[in-house]
Amino acid sequence: MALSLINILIFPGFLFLSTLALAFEYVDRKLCARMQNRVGPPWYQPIADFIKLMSKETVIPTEANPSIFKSIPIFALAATASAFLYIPIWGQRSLYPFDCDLLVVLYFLTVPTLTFFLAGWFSSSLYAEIGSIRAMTQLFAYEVPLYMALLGPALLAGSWSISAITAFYHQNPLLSLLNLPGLCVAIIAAQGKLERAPFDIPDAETEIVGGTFTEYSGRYLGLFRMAVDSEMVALAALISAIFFPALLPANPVLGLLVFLIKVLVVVFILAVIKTAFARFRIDQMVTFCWKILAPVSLLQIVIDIIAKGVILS
Amino acid sequence: MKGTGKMIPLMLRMLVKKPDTILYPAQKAHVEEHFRGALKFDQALCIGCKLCMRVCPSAAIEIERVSETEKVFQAYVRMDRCIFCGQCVDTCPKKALENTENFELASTDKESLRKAI
Amino acid sequence: MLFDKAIHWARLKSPWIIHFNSGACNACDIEILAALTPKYDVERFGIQLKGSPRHADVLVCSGPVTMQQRERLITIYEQMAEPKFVIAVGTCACSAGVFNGCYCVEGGVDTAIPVNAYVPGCPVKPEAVIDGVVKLLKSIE
Amino acid sequence: MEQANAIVARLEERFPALVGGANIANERRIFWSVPLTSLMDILRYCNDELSFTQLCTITGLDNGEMFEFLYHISRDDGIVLTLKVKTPRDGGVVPSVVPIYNGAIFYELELEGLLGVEVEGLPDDRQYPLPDNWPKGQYPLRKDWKPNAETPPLPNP
Amino acid sequence: MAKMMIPLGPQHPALEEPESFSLLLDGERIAAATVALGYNHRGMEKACESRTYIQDIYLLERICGICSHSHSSSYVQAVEAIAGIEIPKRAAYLRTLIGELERVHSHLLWLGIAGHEIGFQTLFMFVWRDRELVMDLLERLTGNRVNYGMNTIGGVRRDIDSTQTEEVLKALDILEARTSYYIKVCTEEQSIIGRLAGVGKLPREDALRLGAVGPVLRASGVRRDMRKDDPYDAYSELDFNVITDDHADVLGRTVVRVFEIMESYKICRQVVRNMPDGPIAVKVPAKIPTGEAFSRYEAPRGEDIHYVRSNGTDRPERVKVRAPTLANLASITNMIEGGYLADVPIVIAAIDPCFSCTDRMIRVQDSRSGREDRYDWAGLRQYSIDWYKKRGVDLSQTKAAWKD
Ligand code: SF4
Ligand code: SF4
Ligand code: SF4
Ligand code: SF4
Ligand code: SF4
Ligand code: SF4
Ligand code: SF4
Ligand code: SF4
Repeated sequence: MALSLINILIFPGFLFLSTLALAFEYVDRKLCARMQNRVGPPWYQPIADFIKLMSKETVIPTEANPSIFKSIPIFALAATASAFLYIPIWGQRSLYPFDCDLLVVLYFLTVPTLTFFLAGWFSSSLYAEIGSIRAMTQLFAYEVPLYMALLGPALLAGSWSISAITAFYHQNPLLSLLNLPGLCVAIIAAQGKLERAPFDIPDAETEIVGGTFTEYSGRYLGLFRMAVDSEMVALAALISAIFFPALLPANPVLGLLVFLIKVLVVVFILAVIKTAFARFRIDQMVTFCWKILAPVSLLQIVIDIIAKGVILS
Repeated sequence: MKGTGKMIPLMLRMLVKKPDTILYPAQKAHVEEHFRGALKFDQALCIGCKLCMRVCPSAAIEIERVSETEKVFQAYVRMDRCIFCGQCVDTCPKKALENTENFELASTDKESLRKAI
Repeated sequence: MLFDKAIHWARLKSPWIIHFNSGACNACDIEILAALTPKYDVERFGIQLKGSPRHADVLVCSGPVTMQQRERLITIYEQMAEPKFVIAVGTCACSAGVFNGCYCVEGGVDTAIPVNAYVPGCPVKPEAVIDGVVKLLKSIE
Repeated sequence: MEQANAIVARLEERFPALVGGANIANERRIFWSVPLTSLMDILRYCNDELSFTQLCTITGLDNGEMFEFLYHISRDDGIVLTLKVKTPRDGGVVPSVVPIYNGAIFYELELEGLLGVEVEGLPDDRQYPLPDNWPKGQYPLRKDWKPNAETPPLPNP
Repeated sequence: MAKMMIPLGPQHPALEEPESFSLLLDGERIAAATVALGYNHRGMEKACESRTYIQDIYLLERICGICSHSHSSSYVQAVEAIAGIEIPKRAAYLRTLIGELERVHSHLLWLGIAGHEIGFQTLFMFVWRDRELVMDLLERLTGNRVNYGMNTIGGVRRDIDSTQTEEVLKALDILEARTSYYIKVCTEEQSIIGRLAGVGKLPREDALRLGAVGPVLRASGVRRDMRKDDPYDAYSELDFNVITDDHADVLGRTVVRVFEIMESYKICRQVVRNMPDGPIAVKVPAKIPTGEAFSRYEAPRGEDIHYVRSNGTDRPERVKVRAPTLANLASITNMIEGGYLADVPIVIAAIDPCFSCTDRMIRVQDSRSGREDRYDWAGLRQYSIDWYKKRGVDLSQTKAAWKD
């Protein structure tokens, strides 16, 4: 009992995730800055931002519903933290694997977007509302390709459990090469899910000021930022668990190291994408998701089904 | 050739290059020669003609006689008003005024910006 | 106390700014923007430009206060969450500068809201903006 | 110079009443005082026949006794013809040139806002460029206007 | 049909000049459109009358910090014309040099802002990094990064020496290489083109009729450039091209600007190579004889106009300024009026070169029920397409143009 409490709260649960989230926010920002030929923030920046926000006054707009306004960020954070518990970190197994945990993780990872929507909707600000509508529209666009891209590998592995999928590809590392199209789709869709450029449409600063979070300040803004960062880590972990299952040493410390390196690689790719493109318009984004991402992920499923047939025969 | 991701090669190259940032304030700022910064006044040269006061577009400079007996003058500049145009410097017949390269004038106290130079 | 110390440290290390033009000639505005670009890169100090006053700690204000902008300036200031600071960037923002005496100009930023730091210059060099922020942070210390 | 002379000649031919009013400042600048009543006819003629298709701006000024309005119109070869008309300071009315030069709205609003002259037929009555909270009936560009209790103080006149 | 008032804006707190629009709706038609300008109205024209000619240079220079040299040049040209002064050749060349460097800085600035507005931070960062080269050059030549204070009545205030000439040439080489790279990026990067092409159409006839100026006009295919049509300073002796483009949309305006930068480099090279020797200013008495003059100057954003009238004293009787942005804005209201709400976003994109005001939202309020509808840019466009479809006009082609 005590052990699982530690597991949930400290390692690899909440505290570990938060630390990772802040660390990777730094990595992301620094990479982005360096790619733009500037120095970028110092290493402690995300921590300072977080502490400062936590200690700042919180203004709640008079028109907003205070209890909803306050509880939404906590939901967002709790959902990502729970999702993280089901993703394998230092080995082939996550902490609490069960049969369909892939689906559960995906649901958990949808929650933050829903909370962003609610946050925008309930803060009764013009900008925030537009931001939340955009967030919702975007959700419908990238969610399907993302699911399909992840379900392909799962089909091939014949399990809905992330741990089982990881184990399967660990035994057949070459098979994971088949999942390359899915990997691309997953990374791009993750970018959309994290609302980062070029899909930062819901909080396009030059168009709608702060987007969904326009009215949030202080502590609750800090929690939201933390939720977004942990979502990034969770997604990166999920992608690396499913798509890069090779090299899983039995030693937990080494395993953790390998895990960190993999997440770093995913974050690096995410940072490059963020830096390299102009923001899409919402209509362009939707078209892109349906015309390009969805067919590619469909292709992924077809590939996996065929591969499965070949293996079985 | 139309395509996308055109800037990625440049970005990746930047990863290994030194940033273009100057490390001000740790490093000295980059100021070109003859930058028009804060004014400097040479009391010995001034003849008190007050031409500088007349031409100043924002009424930022004031010349006062500080001695009863001798022709000694003191210039007061309101840094919070001076636009560093250098017209007073150009106009002064005795070259008693000069622009320095000092631009670090920020202050948390407005009063301290109005001072004798 | 350690806790207070940490908070104080975080405040100094993470000043997010919002920029407001209350009637400036654009020169100060572009110089403030230039301070974000690679050559000056104020993100080194944790400074980020925010669009929403709710997110910002420091209001960076340029230009003299015109009659039309006065109300807006006050609203923006009021929307910011405590603790908040104001930097008047440019001679205009300090005292209306060369526009002193124009009929639609009310004066410097301090005629509308309290100001914590003044940065003279017309326009201010981006380095001077940094200098202003650094001096403001020192004064908070 | 030839171009400018030719333009002057054509205008004088068409509007004989104007003869002698032209002042050719240099090869590309012509100033011409014209009566208010014929302003619209001249503008229309210049636009249609002499290809002065661009209205640069309208300057309104108060010379102490009269209001003067200067219509600066230009052609593609760089020649600018300035037509000057005068109205009395009280109750002066000028016609709107928007029907001829569609882009004139802002210039005419400025005349109304800053000088307080009536522009007849201007399809717009908003306050420009003075702020919304500017006191009514104060026209800062008039020579006798001084900042007063209702407008911001002038710390440094 | 109910009349509705729509405030459009509000102005963005983060960037550039503030302004906002409001539209009076009569059913679907716009009965009146209002650009609420004047947020920055400072009353400078009146202030000019109470200051001396010299003081006015510095005041007028500060109409705008982006084309400060344009305003002061235009003003001193007018005063010199009244006083009947011919400025020395060298002064004319120096003014041209600063004017062209200003154009480079302004266009690069615009390109960066455009990148920022379409969410392409990297383009913004790189362009502004290289813009610093121009800024350093200007600081070196004039003593300030913006508001150069280079002009005075009768000439210029600073000379340049041979080492500075060398530096200008060297910086131009670097800048030219970098600019060609940006031209490549802007004309080839699909994610940029997707955001710019087909947005904010302003056909040639409309641009002419509504008095648009500068790159907006030239992007609609009109060859009008004061440097050629009404040459001042040294332009009549220099060889350069007027860039035009037929896209008549935001992409066209981008193309015109980036290629104009290249022309500016060409002009700068000619200027420093052929700079004549001699004095840089002539003395002008403080009192200017009675007279009037009208001067035009091709600022980076278009034709800048100053009219000055003197009365024989050391203060002008009247100074009238018409900044280029005003001319472009005026055309916009005229385009909105009498049109349909559905057209508004497109029209606003056409407003100005830069997007700060374009990608905004619109709030529609029904004056009777008080009901509010909110649209963002994309939503309003969708609305406009549907609206036209209902009336039998198929805009899907236009839509295709937005998407490709
Ligand atoms: S300019 Fe000469 S004469 Fe005039 S006040 Fe000055 S010192 Fe006296
Ligand atoms: S112009 Fe020069 S000499 Fe005359 S009062 Fe001013 S500083 Fe002194
Ligand atoms: S530099 Fe210009 S503003 Fe400053 S005191 Fe001299 S004349 Fe006045
Ligand atoms: S000669 Fe020159 S320095 Fe001497 S009083 Fe006259 S203006 Fe001043
Ligand atoms: S201080 Fe100077 S540069 Fe800055 S806004 Fe005022 S006039 Fe413009
Ligand atoms: S240029 Fe005209 S409209 Fe603009 S601030 Fe000056 S007086 Fe006002
Ligand atoms: S158009 Fe006007 S506001 Fe814009 S940069 Fe030029 S002078 Fe400044
Ligand atoms: S569109 Fe023009 S006026 Fe509006 S913010 Fe951009 S530059 Fe300024």
